[in-house]
Amino acid sequence: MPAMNLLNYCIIVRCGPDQQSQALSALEFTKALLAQGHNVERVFFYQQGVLTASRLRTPAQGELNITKLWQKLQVENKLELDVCIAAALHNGIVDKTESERYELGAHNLASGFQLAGLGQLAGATIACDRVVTFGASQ
Amino acid sequence: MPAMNLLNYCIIVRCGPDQQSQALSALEFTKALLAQGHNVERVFFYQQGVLTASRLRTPAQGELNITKLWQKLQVENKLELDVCIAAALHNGIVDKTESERYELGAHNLASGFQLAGLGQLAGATIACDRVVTFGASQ
Amino acid sequence: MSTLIVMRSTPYGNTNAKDALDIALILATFEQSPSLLYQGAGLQQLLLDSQHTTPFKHIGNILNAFPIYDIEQIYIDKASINEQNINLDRLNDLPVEYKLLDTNQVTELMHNHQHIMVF
Amino acid sequence: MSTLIVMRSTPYGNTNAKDALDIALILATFEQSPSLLYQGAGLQQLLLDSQHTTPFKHIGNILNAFPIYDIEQIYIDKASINEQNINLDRLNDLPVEYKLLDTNQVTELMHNHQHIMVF
Amino acid sequence: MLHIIQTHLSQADLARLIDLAQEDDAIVLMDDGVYNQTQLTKPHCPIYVMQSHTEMRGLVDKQFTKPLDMEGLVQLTTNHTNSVSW
Amino acid sequence: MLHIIQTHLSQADLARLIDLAQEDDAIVLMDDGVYNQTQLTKPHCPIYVMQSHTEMRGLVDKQFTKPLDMEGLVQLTTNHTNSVSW
Repeated sequence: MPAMNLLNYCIIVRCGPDQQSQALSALEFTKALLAQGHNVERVFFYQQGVLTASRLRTPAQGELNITKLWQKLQVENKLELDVCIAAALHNGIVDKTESERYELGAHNLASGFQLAGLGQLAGATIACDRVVTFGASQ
Repeated sequence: MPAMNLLNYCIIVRCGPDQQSQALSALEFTKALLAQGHNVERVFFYQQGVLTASRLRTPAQGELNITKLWQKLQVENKLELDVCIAAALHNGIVDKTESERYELGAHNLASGFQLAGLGQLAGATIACDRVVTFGASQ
Repeated sequence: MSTLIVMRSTPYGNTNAKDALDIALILATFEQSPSLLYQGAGLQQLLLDSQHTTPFKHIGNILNAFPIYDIEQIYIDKASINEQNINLDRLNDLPVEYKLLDTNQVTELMHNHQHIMVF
Repeated sequence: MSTLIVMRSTPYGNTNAKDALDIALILATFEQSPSLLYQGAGLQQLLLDSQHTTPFKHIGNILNAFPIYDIEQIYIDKASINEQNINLDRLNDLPVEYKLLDTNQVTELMHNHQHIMVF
Repeated sequence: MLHIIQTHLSQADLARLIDLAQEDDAIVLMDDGVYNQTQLTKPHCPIYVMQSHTEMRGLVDKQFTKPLDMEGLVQLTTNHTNSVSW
Repeated sequence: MLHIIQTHLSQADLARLIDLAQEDDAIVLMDDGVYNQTQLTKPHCPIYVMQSHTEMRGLVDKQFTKPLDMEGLVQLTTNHTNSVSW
């Protein structure tokens, strides 16, 4: 690794698994960032991006499992994968706490992901040198 | 009700709750069909449309709950609300049976909806006078 | 008078191409012999190199299955070829037979089907 | 040097308008005073009659909250007014003050912000 | 044939769809599709616009369009033998 | 500034974005954004195209574009002080 300018990044993922190409690019870009030694402050899943974080997804055989790929990257790099709580509730992605709060009787947030407020995104715009968005339009 | 040509319809819903205007139009069109005495053979939820069928959705206050509106219409009219099983699995919508098959430990298909194969859609193209799609593009 | 499926999406941007093909195959299984019309960006589905691997479901390979399923009514919207800057030669290698339609013929095709689904 | 939010979506087609406003409000809460640029179809967000009810979250009413949150850097892309066939008079009644920017000024605005989010 | 447009199309896509409509067809603009009427001129077939959807968006319908509600849309789908949702 | 384009845009939208790019900016075409290069002529700033994304789509890059991989994209985001994803 040559001496270089190492920066602090926030990645915003706004596309769901259905936008397959864009969704995969977000993951691969994050991987490449880490490989080059940059810091990834957090990955923030917003809008349709929150659908990535469902542990009830079962992609067909031969299809990419983008949820599992993010989970693997999270474990290997202690990544913070934040799922916007407002978008998650709107789209039916809940953890144990929210499931109990709204008495839903089940929860489906995949391990490795955590629900977070938009404040985490606002914090990232202050803390990070770069904010790079994937899936801005569909 | 004037004497008129009563037809057999299939409605395809391909937009998710996020396409709020199109999603509501699908519901309102179905309501209007029933009010005019037409038969609705089935409503087939495909692609992002399957997200309508999550019982874990909690839209923010003041937001439309399209899932509840479909459930109400289903109860009142004994509608058949079919959710494409392949799209549902891909998007993390599962009933008890699929949850057990894939050992997911939770299920989230809202009551009133049922998982169905694409064969149900093929059957509808044979049985129905009209197939009307909502949410074809986004 | 069966179903016409209009293919208007690029192959990998979203799931439209695959989802439309799934419907075409199930209709064929029900002996409903669907017609397929490639239009606009949908023509890009026809330009994939079937040797080239992708991380996604390979649309190009699915095209090869058309004859097996007796899907034989394949149409290409002629106006879209220019619009998409496509070299006509590249459509010669297709594993399926197709007819080129001008605008009037596309309109006629649409009127001659009971159901139309656009993807 | 804070964040520029570019509004390019119609108000009710998807959740972009609302989701962008949510980010603008939270940034304001964090005293990051975001700038907002309305461009293309995003200008349609400014033409809503705040008296007219809708089944959806009313974007027009949220605009009224900008002064309360000290969101004061509001810009409109001048070229988009013609592109969207908008009568300039209709932008006079806005509950917020705004600046019209030509293309060079839009470019400058974008270069002057640390982060840019397009909705 | 009934052409249903629910989204704001590019000028090129809209022009192509209008080309495909015949004189005895009808076009329905609803949801974000109502924005397309600003780009429209002299239609060769009737163009219906979902009234509540234009009003909600602060738009005024072009004179050559016909106002529509959901009941009217049902009737259009009944009167036309098939429909296409673009 | 780095302009990232991940979707197939209409000619009008593409033209508008190109207008907004300055000479010291760079444009990245990736995912379905690689289709936009067929509509492009004489750029006034560098245009990078994600190589694997064009190949996967059976496209051939225009001569004036520069090939890119994910490592290269990381470096572009490092070298430019900000980025915009259209």
